[in-house]
Amino acid sequence: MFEQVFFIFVAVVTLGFALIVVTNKNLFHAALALMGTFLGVAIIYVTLGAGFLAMAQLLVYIGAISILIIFAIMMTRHMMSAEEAAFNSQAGLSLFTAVAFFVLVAYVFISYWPTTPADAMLATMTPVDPAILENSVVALGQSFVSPNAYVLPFEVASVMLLAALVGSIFIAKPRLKEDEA
Amino acid sequence: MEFIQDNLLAFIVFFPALAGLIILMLPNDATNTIRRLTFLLSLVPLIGTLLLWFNYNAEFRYGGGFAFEVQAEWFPALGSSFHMGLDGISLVMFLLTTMLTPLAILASFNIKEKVKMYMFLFLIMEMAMLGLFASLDLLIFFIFWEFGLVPMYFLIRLWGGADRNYASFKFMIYTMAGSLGLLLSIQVMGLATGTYDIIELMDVWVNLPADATLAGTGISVWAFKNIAFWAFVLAFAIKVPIWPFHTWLPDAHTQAPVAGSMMLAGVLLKLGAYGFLRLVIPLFPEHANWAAGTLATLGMLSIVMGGYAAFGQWNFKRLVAYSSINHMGFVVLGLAVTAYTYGRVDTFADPKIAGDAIMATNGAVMQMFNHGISAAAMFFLVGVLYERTHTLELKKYGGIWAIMPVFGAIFLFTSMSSLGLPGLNGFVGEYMVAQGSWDIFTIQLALSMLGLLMTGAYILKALGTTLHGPVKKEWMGLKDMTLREHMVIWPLMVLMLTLGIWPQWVLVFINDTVTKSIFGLG
Amino acid sequence: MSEELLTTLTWLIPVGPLLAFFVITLFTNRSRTLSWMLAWAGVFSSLILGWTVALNVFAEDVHHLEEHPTVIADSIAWLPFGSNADNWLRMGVAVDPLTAVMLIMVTFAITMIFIYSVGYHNWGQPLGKVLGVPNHMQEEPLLSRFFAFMSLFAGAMLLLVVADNLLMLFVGWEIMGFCSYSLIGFWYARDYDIGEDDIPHISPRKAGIKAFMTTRVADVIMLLGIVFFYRVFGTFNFAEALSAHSLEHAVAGVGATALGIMSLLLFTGTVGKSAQWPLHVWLPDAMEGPTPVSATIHAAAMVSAGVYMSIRIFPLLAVGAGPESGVPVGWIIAGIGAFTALMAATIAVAQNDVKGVLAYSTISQLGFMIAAIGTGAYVAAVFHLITHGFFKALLFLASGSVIHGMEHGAHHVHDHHTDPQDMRYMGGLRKKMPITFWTFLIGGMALSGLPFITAGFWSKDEIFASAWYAYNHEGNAIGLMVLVALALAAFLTAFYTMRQISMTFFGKARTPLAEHAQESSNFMTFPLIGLAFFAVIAGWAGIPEDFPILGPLLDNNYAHHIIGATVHSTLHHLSEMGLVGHSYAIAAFDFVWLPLIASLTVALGGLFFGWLMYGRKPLVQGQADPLIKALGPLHTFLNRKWYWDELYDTVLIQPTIFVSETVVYEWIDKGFIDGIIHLVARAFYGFGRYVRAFEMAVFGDGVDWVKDQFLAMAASMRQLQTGRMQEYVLVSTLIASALAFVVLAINYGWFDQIFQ
Amino acid sequence: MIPMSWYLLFAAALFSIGLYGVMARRNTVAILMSVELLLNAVNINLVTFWRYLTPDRSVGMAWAVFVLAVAAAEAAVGLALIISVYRNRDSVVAEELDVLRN
Repeated sequence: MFEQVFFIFVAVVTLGFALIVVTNKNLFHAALALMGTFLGVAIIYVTLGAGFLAMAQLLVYIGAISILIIFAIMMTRHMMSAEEAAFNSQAGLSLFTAVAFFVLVAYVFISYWPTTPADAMLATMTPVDPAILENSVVALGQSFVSPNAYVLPFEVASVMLLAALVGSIFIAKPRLKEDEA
Repeated sequence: MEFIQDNLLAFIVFFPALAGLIILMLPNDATNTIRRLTFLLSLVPLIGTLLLWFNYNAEFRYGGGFAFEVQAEWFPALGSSFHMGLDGISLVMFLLTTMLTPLAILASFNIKEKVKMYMFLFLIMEMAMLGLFASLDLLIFFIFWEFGLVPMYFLIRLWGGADRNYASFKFMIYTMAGSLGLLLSIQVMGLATGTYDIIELMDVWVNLPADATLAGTGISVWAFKNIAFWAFVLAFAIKVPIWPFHTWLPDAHTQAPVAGSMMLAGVLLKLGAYGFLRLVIPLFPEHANWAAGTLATLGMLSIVMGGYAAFGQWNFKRLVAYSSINHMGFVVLGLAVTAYTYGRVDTFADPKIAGDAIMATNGAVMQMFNHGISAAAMFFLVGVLYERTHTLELKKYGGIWAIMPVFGAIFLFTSMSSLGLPGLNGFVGEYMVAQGSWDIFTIQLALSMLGLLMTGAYILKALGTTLHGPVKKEWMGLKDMTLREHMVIWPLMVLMLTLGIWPQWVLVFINDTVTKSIFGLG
Repeated sequence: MSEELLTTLTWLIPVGPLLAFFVITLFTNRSRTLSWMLAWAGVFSSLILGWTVALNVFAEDVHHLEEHPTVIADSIAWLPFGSNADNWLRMGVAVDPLTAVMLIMVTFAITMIFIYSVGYHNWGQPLGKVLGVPNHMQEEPLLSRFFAFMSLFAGAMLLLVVADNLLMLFVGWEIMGFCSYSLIGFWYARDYDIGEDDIPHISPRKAGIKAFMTTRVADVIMLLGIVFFYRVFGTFNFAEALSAHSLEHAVAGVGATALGIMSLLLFTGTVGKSAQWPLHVWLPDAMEGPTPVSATIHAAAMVSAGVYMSIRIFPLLAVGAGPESGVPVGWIIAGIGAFTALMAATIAVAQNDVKGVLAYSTISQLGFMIAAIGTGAYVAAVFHLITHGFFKALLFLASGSVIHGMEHGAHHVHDHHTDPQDMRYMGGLRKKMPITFWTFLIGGMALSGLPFITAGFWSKDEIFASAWYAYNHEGNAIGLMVLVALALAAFLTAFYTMRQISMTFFGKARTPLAEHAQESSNFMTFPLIGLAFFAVIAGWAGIPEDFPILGPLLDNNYAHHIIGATVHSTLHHLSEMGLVGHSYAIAAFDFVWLPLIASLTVALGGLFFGWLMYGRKPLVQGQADPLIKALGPLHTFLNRKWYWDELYDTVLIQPTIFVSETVVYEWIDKGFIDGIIHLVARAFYGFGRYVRAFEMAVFGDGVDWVKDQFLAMAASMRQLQTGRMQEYVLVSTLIASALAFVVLAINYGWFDQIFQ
Repeated sequence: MIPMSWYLLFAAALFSIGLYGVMARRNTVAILMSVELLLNAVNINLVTFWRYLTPDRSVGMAWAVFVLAVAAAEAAVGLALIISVYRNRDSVVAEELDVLRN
């Protein structure tokens, strides 16, 4: 019982933050709300028993990405005056689209998986002994380096990160004078 | 030792390609750096080969078989694996290649335009040749075989003389035409036996029942063996080249840049003979045996016709080119004896015939090595002269000796080695081939003596028209050989002398392989 | 001296000169003085070593020698071949009596030549300017190169002499050929202005090529013989292969006829090297080299090598010529020898070049030896080889000295048109060049075989005797043929020798050149004296014991005992097996008068006639050679050397050039083979052109049409591209959602519910 | 115990919100933030399915981690782009950035 209440609470708060993110004029506030969203998602992870991911979420999103975004906002601050419109011309259509999308997806989920806690477990959750959940992080680590699992995607990901690093540095570095024409 | 046994061979084979890439990364205009760096890098395979040479130990020498074997999954679907290894013969060829390449590169320091491309092509060519000599898998063999053409084609096409388009095109078409049949037969052989490994094929392929039909194809084994045999022979005969498939050679040589001629005569021609020894004879014993007489006759014709044609030339480079045909004729004659005696009962029964077989085969390989050295040296000296006089017309020369005494002496020495003067390397191979083929191909040998006579004739003609005679005004004040040119020629001259006086240091390797591996004697 | 020491010394005999060659070529070639000193050191070392070894061999007991002729033998594995190292080809040295006597002669002659050359090339005079031509009375600028080649030559010759096997012999043989090529063509830049009154000379470089090629004709055939030799005997070692046992084995194996063919193949080498007909043409032109030295090589050393080889394989020749064999080897060899001896002698009669006469006399004398071999006179052949080596070397050096003197005269009077070698321009040199005269006289007498004193007499007498013996005891007609031919040749020899001496030294000087000629330097005169000494006493080693008066005086025919020991036992066994004729086996035989009388008469008669025609009243200036009148057209024929050169040029050389340049290259390669290639190529080109046209018509346009359509479409589509990524997102999401809706609708059958 | 569908619905909602932001915001930085929301939604789905359907295999977790990495990279590059665009054009408004037009 408590779990469900807790979940609903967290979910609602998180979604609220999310809404702030997409609606607030003041980007700085939006960024803060984004951090809130991330936090909420992290908690959701915890409820799912993925503590490792939760930690990663905290470090990467809250610790890195949000800070990055806030820097970006500060660098472009003086244009972010509150006077301007937050939305573009297609906001209304977008809203309709988003809602429609949600309805469709939600309909699918609900029609596939029961929503009442009572028989939910029997229907969905596959039984597993806690030992596996204990070692899930170990398994994850091994799966990253074992050749018959994700060693290749793992390497690719690392290469991609490197590329992103180099690329962003290249892109963001100040141009020479003659390029500014 | 472990490391050497395992990896060194593949490393040596592919190092030139690596070096080529390094060269490509250099800026275009740093020509001097490119030249020197290429030279230094090309020394690495030589050092590696020397390592192999001194680690090619008694176990292989006296046991036969292949040393430094490298085998890796390559094309399992076809049953082709990346299989490399060396026996005495290919080891000697390795030495020849890795030794000539640095000298050729050194010799082409005077190339002015597109230096980077030139050096790159050279290194790639070295890789192709090394790979071919080392490969123990038909597909690999064929790939390197074709690979070797491309750089040579461009070397002639881009850095050649006036008539280079015709020459390079002729060279390309001739060789491609030859290797077409080779490719087809190799494929069918692979299909039929399910393996491309030469060592396995020497057992599986040879023992296919003649009356059966090939797996996957309708034709009978016997019929296909005939086709394949002639396809192989044609491909290699064009490469050697055996008369009458030789007419691409003089054009290619005459037009190619000096270093290109050095490699062409020094190593590329050997690929054909090597193919005979490594593939044709072991894979088609009875056909080879049956065609041995023809082969010997063609060899004789190469010797005689090559000698006469060389004597008939008034273009210096063309004369030397024809001399290559004349000399390679002896290789063919020796191989004919190998083909005749290979896998015959009486070869093992009669020690005298066995002696002939070993003697002739040793001689053929030795002649390959010797000709590689002396022909390269000859072409280089022609280049030295051309660089100064800008003509190849023998009639225009004369009295050079008085102007370039050192060059004269060196040229005299080299010509004598090419002429086959006893005491220099040329004689050893020719004598051994003659010794081996006397009893089996008496007529052909006797007739080929005519060619040997002409050898003397054209060498003396070249000497007489260039060095001798009164000094001509226009050649006054030609510079004598530079230090770089000395660096190129001296190693070759030392080899000529040492091989002539003491051929053992190379011949033991050849002899053991020939005796044990090829003929399985002793 | 101990066995090992002797063996080592034998190995070292050829080393000195070879070492000198390399050192001179690589290091000291800038300093001419240092070079010739090095060369001297080389040959002197060989002289000392050679004589030491030889004398040690002579010291052996004769009967022991006959049992074991090979005193010193040592060899190393050379050519890897087969699985076990025992049957590898071996290279080594061996010394038996034959080798020993050769060592005595060759080393001495060569040393004398080396000494002489320094003087001949005017060492110490002002340095000559022009390279590659003779600089009269000036130091030869290429002296270092000259001595380098000479050392290489000496080394090769000694290598050949001490070789214990045929292959090593061939190596030395060929190297000598190369050296003679280089030395004949030493003055490579020399050209003669054609159109002199006499026969135009060919230039030295052409002469060199001629020599090399002519001998090479023989050598390639000899190479066949060599491989045949190895195939039959399974070894190159003379001692092993040519032992009675192995020969018997070979006869059982391949038959005596095969051995006969083999011996003929090998003998061809001798024909070329020793300038026998039909390959004699190179030797006279070889006189184009630096006068004394190159000439002496072609008289004393190299040409002897040919004969030496035939003597080396004498047992083989003997079997080949034996009763078992189907090939008349004896006839062929003896015939060639006899014919050559006679022909060359006739030519020599009509030559005017002082060296030309000697060249042909050399050919003729070599013919004597070959003929002797043909009749099976082993000892006689060797004996004459040795004596001839001495006196012919002497004659050439002396003639060189004469020419040198003439050149000095020419230099003095600034006349460079008169040929200083032409005997017609000499005369009266006796006073001017006394030492040269006397030594030349001794040599000439030895050549013409002046009885009892000179070496030539004894050796020729030996040949006659054995020829006569072969005829008399064997009924061997070869003997008679040889005897008659050689007697005639000997007569002519004596005649032209007398003619030469008279024309050169007697009477009055016929030109200012001769007027101002003067004696050569000590460098040149000393070797003359040294050789003259041996030209006399060398013969005394071969006086038959039972020769009246003189025989008992010395009471030992060293030549017979020592030289004969080399093959004595072998031939003895072979003749017992009936494989060789009896006359081949016999070494020494009783004295008979007839051949002695023959040789006496021909020698003295020849000398007398020569004196009658030339010596009594020597030619005066401008007087024609009396022989021209006497012989008429025949004289021209002889003077032009039987037109052999012209014959070969038309029959062999021109056709060869035609075949190479036109038939093989132009017609076969360019015309036929390339013709076919080009035909094929053209066919493909033509085909390709049609294909191309087809493509242009069909594909080209069609492809263009398709391309245009696409371009049009793209143009219309472009409007959609606003470049606003948010629009893209929106649209794509809408579409995606719509599609999803449709899918759901179908899945859940909403449409059915609606349209019910 | 929480039914799986709740998580999915939550993720869907988050996704739609993000989607709306991506489509409707003018400011590029805001769009970037919305994209982050999308990624988070996806991650939640991945983890959910892992937890409920295949807890014994680490597929979902692994891919979640990869998404994490991608997100990081995306943020870095995207912001860099925004910065440089801002430098060159003095604007971070998406509508004005239509270099790709026609």
